[in-house]
Amino acid sequence: MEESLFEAPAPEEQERMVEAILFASAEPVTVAEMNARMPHGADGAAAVERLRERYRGRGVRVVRVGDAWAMRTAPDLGFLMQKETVETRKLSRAAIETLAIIAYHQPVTRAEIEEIRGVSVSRGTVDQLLELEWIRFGRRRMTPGRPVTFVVTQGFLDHFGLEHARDLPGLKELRAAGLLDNRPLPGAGEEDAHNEENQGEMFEGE
Amino acid sequence: MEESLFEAPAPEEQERMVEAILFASAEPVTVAEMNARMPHGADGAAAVERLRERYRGRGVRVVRVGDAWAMRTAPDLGFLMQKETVETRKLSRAAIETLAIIAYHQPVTRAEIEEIRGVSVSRGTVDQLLELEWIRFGRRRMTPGRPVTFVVTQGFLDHFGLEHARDLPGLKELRAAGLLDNRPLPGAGEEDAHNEENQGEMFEGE
Amino acid sequence: MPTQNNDTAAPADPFEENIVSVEARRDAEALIVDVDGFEGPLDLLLMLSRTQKVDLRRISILALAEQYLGFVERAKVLRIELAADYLVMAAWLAFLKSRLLLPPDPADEGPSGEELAAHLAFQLERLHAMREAAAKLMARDQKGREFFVRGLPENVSRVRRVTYTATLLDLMQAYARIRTRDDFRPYVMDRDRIMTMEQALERLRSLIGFAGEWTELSSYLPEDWSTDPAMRRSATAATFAATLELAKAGSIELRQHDTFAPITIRKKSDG
Repeated sequence: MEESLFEAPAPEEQERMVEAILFASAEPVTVAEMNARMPHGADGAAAVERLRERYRGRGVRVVRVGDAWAMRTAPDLGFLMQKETVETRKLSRAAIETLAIIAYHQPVTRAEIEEIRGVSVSRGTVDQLLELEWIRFGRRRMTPGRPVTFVVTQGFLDHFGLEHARDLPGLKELRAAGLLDNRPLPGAGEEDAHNEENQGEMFEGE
Repeated sequence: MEESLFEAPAPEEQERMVEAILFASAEPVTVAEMNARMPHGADGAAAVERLRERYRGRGVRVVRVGDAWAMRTAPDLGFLMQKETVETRKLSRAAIETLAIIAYHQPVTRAEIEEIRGVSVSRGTVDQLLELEWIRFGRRRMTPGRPVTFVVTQGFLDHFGLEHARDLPGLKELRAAGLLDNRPLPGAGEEDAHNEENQGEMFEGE
Repeated sequence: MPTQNNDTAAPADPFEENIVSVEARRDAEALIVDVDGFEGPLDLLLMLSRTQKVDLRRISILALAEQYLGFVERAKVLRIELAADYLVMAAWLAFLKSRLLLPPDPADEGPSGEELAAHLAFQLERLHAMREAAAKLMARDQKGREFFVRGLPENVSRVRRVTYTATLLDLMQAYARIRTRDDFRPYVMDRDRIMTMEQALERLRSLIGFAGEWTELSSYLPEDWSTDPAMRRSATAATFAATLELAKAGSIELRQHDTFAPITIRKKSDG
C-alpha cells in the first residue's frame, strides 16, 4: 500500500479506527467527530456502516443514537448484564470502623467492638456487614453469657485483596508506610462519633 | 450430542455472550464469573479463546489479565484517543522504582525495597501505589518480626497490558543473572532463610 | 579502554589522580553541586561508576571507593553539608579500601575485602537493573495512554442492586483513626485520686479561722487523703499551693525554719 501524507487510510483501517473510537468514547460519537479524529481523507460515515454490518448478529451492536453512533450490547443478552448495573456506595464510617475492628481483632464480641470504638454499635451496622457477607458469626466466647463473636469472611478477603486478615499491617507498619497521618484527622473527636451514631446508621452516598 | 433440558447454548451463542459480558465491563472478568453469569453448562474459557481469535487485528482486542479477560482498544490506535486520555498523576521516580522492585521481586518486604534502592521508602510512595491499586499486601514473611510483603495486583497487569507477572520485560534475563536474588551482605548473618520461600511463591496465582 | 579498572594500580593521591580527563573532572564537579539530586549514597555510587565506562560487572570497586571518598573530601572543601548516610558510606568505603589494599590478616574474622567489594558491585548492578526494568515498564503500552477501556456505561438492565464498597485504605485508615483517637484528644486529667487546688483552698478557708497559732501544714490534709501515697502527694501539693494563694491574698502567714523543715501557717491577725 502506498503511504502518502494526504492519502486516506485503507477502508479496513478506517473501520478499525471507528471501532476503537466508538468503543472508548463515553458518549455517542457523530460522524463529524469521527472524521475530525481520523487522519485526513477518512470517511467515517462509510466506515461506521461497514462496522455495523460486521457486528450484525454479534453480542455487541453498532447503533445509531440521534445523529451519533455508539456500541451497545445486544438487547437479547441483557439478562447477562445485571452485574454491570449495580450501584456502589461507600460504607458509612460507623460500618467501616466496625469492620476494621472485626478484621484486626477477630474473633471479637459486640461488647469488645463497642469498647474499642468508644460508642455503641447499632444493630443496623452489624446487619449490613452480615448482609454484605463480609463478616459472619464465629464461635461463642466461653465467658459468662457466652456472647457470639464476629469474624471476617472469605468474601471480605476477596474484596480487600488480602490472603489472610493477619496480613493487614499493624499500627506501627501503617505509620512507617506513611498511611497514618500524625495530625488529627478531620472529625476524629469523640463527640463527633457520638453524633454520627445519633443520626442513625445512615449510609453516606458516594 | 446429548439431549437435555439444561443443554448448554451453542458455541457461537456462548461466544456472543462472552462478547457482551466483556464488552460491557470496564474491569477484567474472570472465567469463573463468566460461567456464573452464563446459562448452566457454558464453557467461558473456550468461548473467550474463540472470541480472542475473532478480534485479532481489529480495533478492539480481547486481552488476558492474570486469570481474567478484558476488551481493550488496540495500542496502535492510541493516537485517536487524545480526548479519552485521563491525565494520570505523574509518578515520582521513587514510586516508579518501588513499583518495579515490587513487580520483579514480589513478594517483597519494605526492608528489602529499601535495601535495593539504598534509601528508605519515602512517606506516601507506598500509599500512592496502594491507592492506584497497583500493589497490595501479600502474605507476611515467616521471618522474625513477620513483616508484611507487597505484591502487584491484577490492576497493575491490566494497566501495563501484561497477561502475567512472569511476562514482565526482561524478567528471565534478570533472574538468570542472579539480580533477583536476595543476597545478604557477607558476614551479616543468615537473613536469607526466606530465599526459598521467595522463589516458590514468586509469580504464582493472580 | 577503561583506565581505572585495575585494583592494584591505586594512584598515589587518589583525590587528585583519580579523575583523569577534563570531562570526568567536570562531571564530578557537577555532582558536587547537584548533591541534592541524589537518592542516597548508592545512587551516587551508581552515578560515579559510570565515569569508569566499563560494564558494571567489571567495575573496579577500589577505584569507585576512591572516587566516592574524593567526592566527600571535595564536598568538605566546598563546605557542602552531606547527609549522615553519605558519611556512613564514606566510612564504610574507607574501611573497604583498607581491606582491599592491605594483605589479609589471617587472624581477622569476617568477610574478606573481595567479598565485600563483590557485594557492593552486586548492589550497584541490581539497582541499575531495577532502574532499567522500571524504564521498560513505563515504556510499555499503558491503559489510558495507548489502549483504552470501554467508555460508555451499560444501561441495559432494569435490575438495580445497591452494593456497598470500601477500599483497603478506607479500612486501614478507619482502624488507625480509632486506635490513635487518644493521641489527638485534648489534654485532660482523668486520674481520679487528685485533689485540686480549688478543693484545698476551700478546705483551708473553712479551717484557717481557727488557726491563731502556728500550725503545721500537714495537719490540714484531709484525714482520708493521708493514707494512700499518691493521694497524700496530691493533697500536699494542692494544700501548699492553696496556702501560697492565701498568703498572697494576705489572709495567712507562712514560715519554714530550715530547708525541708515542716512548713507552718497561721491566720494573719489583722487579715
